[in-house]
Amino acid sequence: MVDPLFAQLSTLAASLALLFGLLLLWRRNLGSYVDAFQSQSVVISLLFCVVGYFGEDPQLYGVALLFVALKVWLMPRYLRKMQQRFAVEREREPYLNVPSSLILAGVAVILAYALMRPVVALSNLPTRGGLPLALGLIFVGLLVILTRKKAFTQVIGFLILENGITVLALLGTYGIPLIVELGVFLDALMGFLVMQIFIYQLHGTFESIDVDQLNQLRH
Amino acid sequence: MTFLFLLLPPLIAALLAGLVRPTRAWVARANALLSLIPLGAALVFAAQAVAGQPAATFGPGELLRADSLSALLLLCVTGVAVLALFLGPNLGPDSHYDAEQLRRYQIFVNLFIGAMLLAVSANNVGVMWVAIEATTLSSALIIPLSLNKASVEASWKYILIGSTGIALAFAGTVLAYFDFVSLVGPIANALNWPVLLGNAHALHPEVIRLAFIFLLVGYGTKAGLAPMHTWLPDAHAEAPAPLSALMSGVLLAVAIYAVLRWKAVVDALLGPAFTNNLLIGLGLLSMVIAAFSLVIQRNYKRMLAYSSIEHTGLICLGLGLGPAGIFAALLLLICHSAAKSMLFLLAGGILQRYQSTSIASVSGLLKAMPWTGGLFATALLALLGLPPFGMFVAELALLKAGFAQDAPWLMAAVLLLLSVAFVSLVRHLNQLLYGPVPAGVAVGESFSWRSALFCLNLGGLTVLGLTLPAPLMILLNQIVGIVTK
Amino acid sequence: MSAVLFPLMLAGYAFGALAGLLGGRGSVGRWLVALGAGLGAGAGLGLGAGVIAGGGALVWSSPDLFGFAGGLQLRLDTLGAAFLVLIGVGAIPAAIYGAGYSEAYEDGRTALRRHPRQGAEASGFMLNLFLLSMSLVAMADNIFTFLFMWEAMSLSSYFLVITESSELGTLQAGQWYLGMAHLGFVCVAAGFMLFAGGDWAASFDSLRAGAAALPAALRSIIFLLALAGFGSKAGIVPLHLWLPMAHPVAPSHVSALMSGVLIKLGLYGLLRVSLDLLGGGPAWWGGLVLGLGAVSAVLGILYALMENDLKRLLAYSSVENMGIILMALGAGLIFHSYGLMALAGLSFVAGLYHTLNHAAFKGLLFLGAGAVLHATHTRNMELLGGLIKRMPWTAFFFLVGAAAISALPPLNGFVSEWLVFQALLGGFQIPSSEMALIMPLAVGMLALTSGLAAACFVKAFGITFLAIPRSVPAEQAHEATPAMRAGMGLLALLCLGLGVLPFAVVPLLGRVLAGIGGLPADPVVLTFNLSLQMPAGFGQMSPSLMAVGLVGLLALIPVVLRMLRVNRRLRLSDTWGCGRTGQTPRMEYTATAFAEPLRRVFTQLYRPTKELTIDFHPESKYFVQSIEYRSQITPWFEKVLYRPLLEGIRFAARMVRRLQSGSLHLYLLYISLTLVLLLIVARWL
Amino acid sequence: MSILLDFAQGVLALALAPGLVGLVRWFKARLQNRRGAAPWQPYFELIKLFGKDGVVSNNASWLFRAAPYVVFGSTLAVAFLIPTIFAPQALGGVGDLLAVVYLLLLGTFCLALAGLDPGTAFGGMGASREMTIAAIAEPTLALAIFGLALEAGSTNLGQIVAQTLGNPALAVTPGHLMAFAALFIVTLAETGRLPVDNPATHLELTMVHEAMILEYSGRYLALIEWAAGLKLLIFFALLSNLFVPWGLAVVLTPVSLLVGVAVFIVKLAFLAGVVALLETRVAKLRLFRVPELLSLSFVLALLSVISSFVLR
Repeated sequence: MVDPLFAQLSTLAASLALLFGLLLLWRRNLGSYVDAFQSQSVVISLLFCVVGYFGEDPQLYGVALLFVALKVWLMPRYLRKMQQRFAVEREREPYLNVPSSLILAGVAVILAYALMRPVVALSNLPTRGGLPLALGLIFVGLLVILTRKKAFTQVIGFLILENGITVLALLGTYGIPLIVELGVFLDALMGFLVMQIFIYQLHGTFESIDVDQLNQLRH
Repeated sequence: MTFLFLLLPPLIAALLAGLVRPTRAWVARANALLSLIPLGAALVFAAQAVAGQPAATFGPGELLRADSLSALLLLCVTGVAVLALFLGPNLGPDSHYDAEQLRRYQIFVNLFIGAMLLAVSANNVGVMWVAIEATTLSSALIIPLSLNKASVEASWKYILIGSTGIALAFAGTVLAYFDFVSLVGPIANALNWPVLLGNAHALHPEVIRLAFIFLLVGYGTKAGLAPMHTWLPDAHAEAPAPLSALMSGVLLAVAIYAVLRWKAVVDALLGPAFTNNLLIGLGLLSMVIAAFSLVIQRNYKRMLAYSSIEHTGLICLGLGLGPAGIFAALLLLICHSAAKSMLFLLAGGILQRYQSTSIASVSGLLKAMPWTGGLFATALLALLGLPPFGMFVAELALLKAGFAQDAPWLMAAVLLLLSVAFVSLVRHLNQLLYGPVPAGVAVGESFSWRSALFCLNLGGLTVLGLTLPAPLMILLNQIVGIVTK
Repeated sequence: MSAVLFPLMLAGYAFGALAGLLGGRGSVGRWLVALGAGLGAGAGLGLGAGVIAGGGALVWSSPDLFGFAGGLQLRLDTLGAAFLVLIGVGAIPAAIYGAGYSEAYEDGRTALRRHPRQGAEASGFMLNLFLLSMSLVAMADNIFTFLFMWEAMSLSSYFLVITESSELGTLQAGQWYLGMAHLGFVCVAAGFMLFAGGDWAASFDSLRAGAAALPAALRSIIFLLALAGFGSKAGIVPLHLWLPMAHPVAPSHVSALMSGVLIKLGLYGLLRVSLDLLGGGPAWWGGLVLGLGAVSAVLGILYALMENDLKRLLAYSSVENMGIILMALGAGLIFHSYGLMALAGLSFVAGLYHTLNHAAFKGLLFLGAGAVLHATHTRNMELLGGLIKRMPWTAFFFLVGAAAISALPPLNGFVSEWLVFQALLGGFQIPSSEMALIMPLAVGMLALTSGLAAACFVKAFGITFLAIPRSVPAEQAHEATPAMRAGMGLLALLCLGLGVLPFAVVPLLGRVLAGIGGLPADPVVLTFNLSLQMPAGFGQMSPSLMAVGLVGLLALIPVVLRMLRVNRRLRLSDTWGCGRTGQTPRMEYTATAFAEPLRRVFTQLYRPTKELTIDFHPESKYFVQSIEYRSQITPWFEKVLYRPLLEGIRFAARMVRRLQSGSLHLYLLYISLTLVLLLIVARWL
Repeated sequence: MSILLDFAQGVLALALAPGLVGLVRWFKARLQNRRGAAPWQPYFELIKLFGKDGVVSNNASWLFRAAPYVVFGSTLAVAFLIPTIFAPQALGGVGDLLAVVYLLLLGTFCLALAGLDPGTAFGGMGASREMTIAAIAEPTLALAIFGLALEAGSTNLGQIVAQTLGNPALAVTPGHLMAFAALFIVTLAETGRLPVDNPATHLELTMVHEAMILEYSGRYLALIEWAAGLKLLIFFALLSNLFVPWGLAVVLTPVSLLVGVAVFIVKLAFLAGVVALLETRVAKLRLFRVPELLSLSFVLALLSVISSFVLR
């Protein structure tokens, strides 16, 4: 029994999540990155609810709550704080300019579709349409980390990557076992905090959060 | 129950370090002593495995499980942990860190060890992933124990590359789980390794191939497999010596362990050719990069780090060479853990005396620090695969596996690369050992219990080289049996 | 008997090693080390001699050690026994000598040492370990045991080479040595693994049994790997590079052991694999060995001639002698492949005889060079001279060695070279005319080699020991200590003994390879009464009678002269100086000058560089104030073979270094690209 | 009995040696339109030298005094081994052709060392040059021996002689002729004749053999000169009796022995004439052109061996 609404909603949410990811590639202001990330997280938490409702898995509501707390509330809060501290810094010259990175992101999404063909074919889940989009989101996250010079942006890229994986897990399996999920959240939180600490340390020692200047250790 | 003895002591030690303020010397001593308990637990697991008892499990949904493979890794981790904690910065005569740094070190190094222990004793591959991710976080925090540009740079690279890589591994885990859920249906404890392995034949090959790529790239990043290895020389060189020892000695092994677990699952479905080719390819690439990076190397800690990459490559290559190769790889893993951790610990002492990590500015080591120098030289020669140490046997075992698999060209390449590394390392070693002691460096060193501990370690390596003890043989053969089922 | 000797050998070496470890210092410690080594080597000698004389192979095994790879398997057959004897022959005098020589390491007044000693206590330990591992190489009977002992032998000798680590160039030499030894090991290991199909526990028996079933190409590859691997130990050109580096810097008794014994184990390996285990092969195997031997012999001695460093000269001469032995072995392999077993037997006997002889005279020469070094602190011949008056014993012993290595009758070098000549002369019996034509060329090369060797050792002895001292240290040289003289004396006696008693030695050597690798089980008989007699009456000679005759004549001449009432008065006077009085060392012929004619003759090979700087008197250009002449030869194989290799490795290293550029983004790019690439591979390929 | 005869023939060679040197000189003088000293002049020179006091350099060691005896002894030993009047019987098995070569090398070796011992530049120069020439003459010698041995099936001198006697056609094979030519060139080099060395000169830069023995005097010089003469005779004997063995006593009867002596002297005289003729016709080669000459002989010897292979 496939509920077409479920399929549509889930695909829509995944598309929206991907869109916010792409938005990130387009913007240059650190503040707008946080906005994009936050919006994406909101969409994903809604997706949790959708899957929880249609998939009849009440556990997911709890997870969604946790997700909201973490990624919609806590992380953006810290990110904003950080962004205000480093407000002067912008992504001036990314390694790849905006048009090229957008085109590359498009290619990545197409690649994701191609790669996920057997996966989609395998599944009879109503949510399967969103799977390639999730992988696309993962690739976009990678692309952000790869092409942007500010440590701050890289953290956001990493968070988007994580979001992509979350979407993948959610759409593919209706959520992974709770114990793992909890561990993953803990890790995500810890990882975020650790990265945040390092960004401050970076700023403290290098007086900038430009990753570009981290080139003393070589060979 | 034994699992509690395994996992609780590091947590207790971390708590202790966090709670006792101001820091007291006895905390470090207690910590060192506490580290013996997990070692005992690991020995118990190993003994149980050797005795042929079924793997012990623990916790809800058999969260923890210790089969032969886990037992072996537990032994490595706890053994190196004992070395690192006994020879850590708090217990030495030399502590040049302040109290706050020491506390931070104490807390996170224990969490790090705890995470590694959890990773290799977790039954659920998701939990394993969580634990491995935790190792990155806990170790990253103490790499820049003393803040400077280099250590901050190294740790940022470490955490970003490590986290990204490990996130990919999670994507792989999710994909595999998705595959499982789609084809086998939702089973309780589906992510438990024996369940995965048992149902592997029902999985979808194409999906599992994609999943394995993610897993290999992900865990390979942690294992220092080229070309994902780039964080490794930086992090290992900048970390405090005991942490380098733990990272190089066992963290790599833990990551390889994760790959091996997944390889077993994938092989059960696809046959070994797919994973073998990938492992051999990446292993060989790692060896090429590491061997040639060793030729011109000016920093001895980085030198050791590159040698770790080389060994990771060698081990992965071994894993791709069938049962005999897995046997050799495991042996390599053990010997590498023992030798490399010792080398990093000794390198810490050298750094302290000479105040430089540059090979050019360290000379006359045998004069300035006869014990450290002698032990360092011996350990390095052991690492290079010279008799009578275990690595000689391990490398020959690998060779044997390769030739038995009819891969003579591969073996020729391996041998040549090993020789390049061999010559380079001997050259660098001689530069360190001989020559005049630079002005301003104190001369002389007396025998201490620390040196005795190292000698013990070397003794173990020698035993491995002369005769593999029967229990170890049983254990290794059991492991080979498990992962090639 | 063997039940006692084998444990005695192990115990002796263990005792010596322990003595070295616990206190190699002081006279007692040194003698204990020497005692252990001597005892071990002596027991080994007895063991080997017993096996050769008695025939049956001895077997020991210990399944506990190396249990994972078939256990420690030892079997002493006649071939191994011959080399065990060789170890004994080399090691006993070296141990005695070492007890005296090592004294120099203790008071900082050593051989070459200007810095305080360090790590020398390890040398006694390593010496015993070295001898033990060599002995066990000769006895190993399965792959793992052999490889283990082989590498242990390389490692322990490496430590001995770098004993004088604070001297310039020692470490570099050690690195070259260890590197090349390791490369050799790699080849050997690969060869064995191919041979056994990856079974590291395979016993030599099973290899021998399976050899015939291997495809011909594989057999040849195994042979080539063995040749490269063992050849790097044996110092075959172009793999000889480490010899002239490592031998000079090692303590002299170690040089003697390395040159006399260690490099011979390369031959052992080659014989073991190619003849015994593989059971011989096509004729080109032997042709290759013969050709490489000829090249090694000629190039080795030519480079020796140009050397002014006494020990380097000896090292190059070792390359030469290994070449001669290889020529014999190569000829043997050729004959073997054509089924000419009598000639093959003769060739192998000739090779083994020369092996033994080389251990004796080269050991003696190295010990003598060590005594010179010990007394004068220099190896540079241009600074020596006149030592015959200051160190008469050393000079005499060195002269014996020089004469022996120049193949002068009635010493041992002559006998073995004669045998090699006879073996090569038998080449006309080879049915294939191409292969047969190699033989005359080989004869020519061998003759050239021996002529050049004579020239070389005239230079070595003449410049070092004769005429007037060329420097203050040479003037103040002192005679070697009694222990050192004893060591040299033993070897000098051996040189004479092996020279005049070949009819006793040759039959024993004939047994060594009897029944191995398809050779007839009856040992070749090459003796008749007191003389050596070739098969089919091809040649006959009696070194013993010749010695008697020579000694008789030498005794008779003065007697006859006295009977003829010849004027026996002698006057001492200055050397005639074309009217100038007051001869100074600067008027003497130098080592460089001595070799100049040959340098010109072989200028194509040496490609010497010349640099002439003349300072004229400012007033007139007809008055020269000073002339400086520099000339250097460039070993082309270094240039052609090794430099490109090293350059290639460095280039690759520079390329690889670029990967680790420091850019985080690049690193992440690697990961992403790998991921994408592998995903594509996994999805579509 | 035969052993005494063997010794006797060696002693005869010894006795004839100075005469041979004198004969070459006499021929040479005649060819140069000089009267020259009588052929027996060298005997008087030897007697004179044996009567003189010896002078030895302060710098020289015992080796300098021992060398003349070794040189003389080893050369004399060779004389006992080679066929002069007949192929040695009892001593035939003591040394073969190879042993002869190496015994002669022993003398050269000692003499070169003795040249270095007093520490003069001349001695060193002579020793260096002598050893150079000896070294590069060696391969030719060996190959010539190979060629002979190949045809005779033995390196034993008696066997070689017997083989050629039994098979006269052998003497004119190309292999044989080329081996002869090669050996002849080596003879000139080894015995210090023109164009390799000039036995009559004492001009510093051209000396080889003479430079080596420059410090010798008295009985030492006499021994060395005598040995040098004997060496010349040995090479002549080898040239004549190995390649043209006819006239050698096959059976040891007094008549055949007498005939043998006579034929041997004729052969020596012929070769002396050839050498004298050559020495008047050619100039001394520059030292560094000597290898070219010797490489010619080497090629000849190699060709001889190869042609024997081809003809087998």
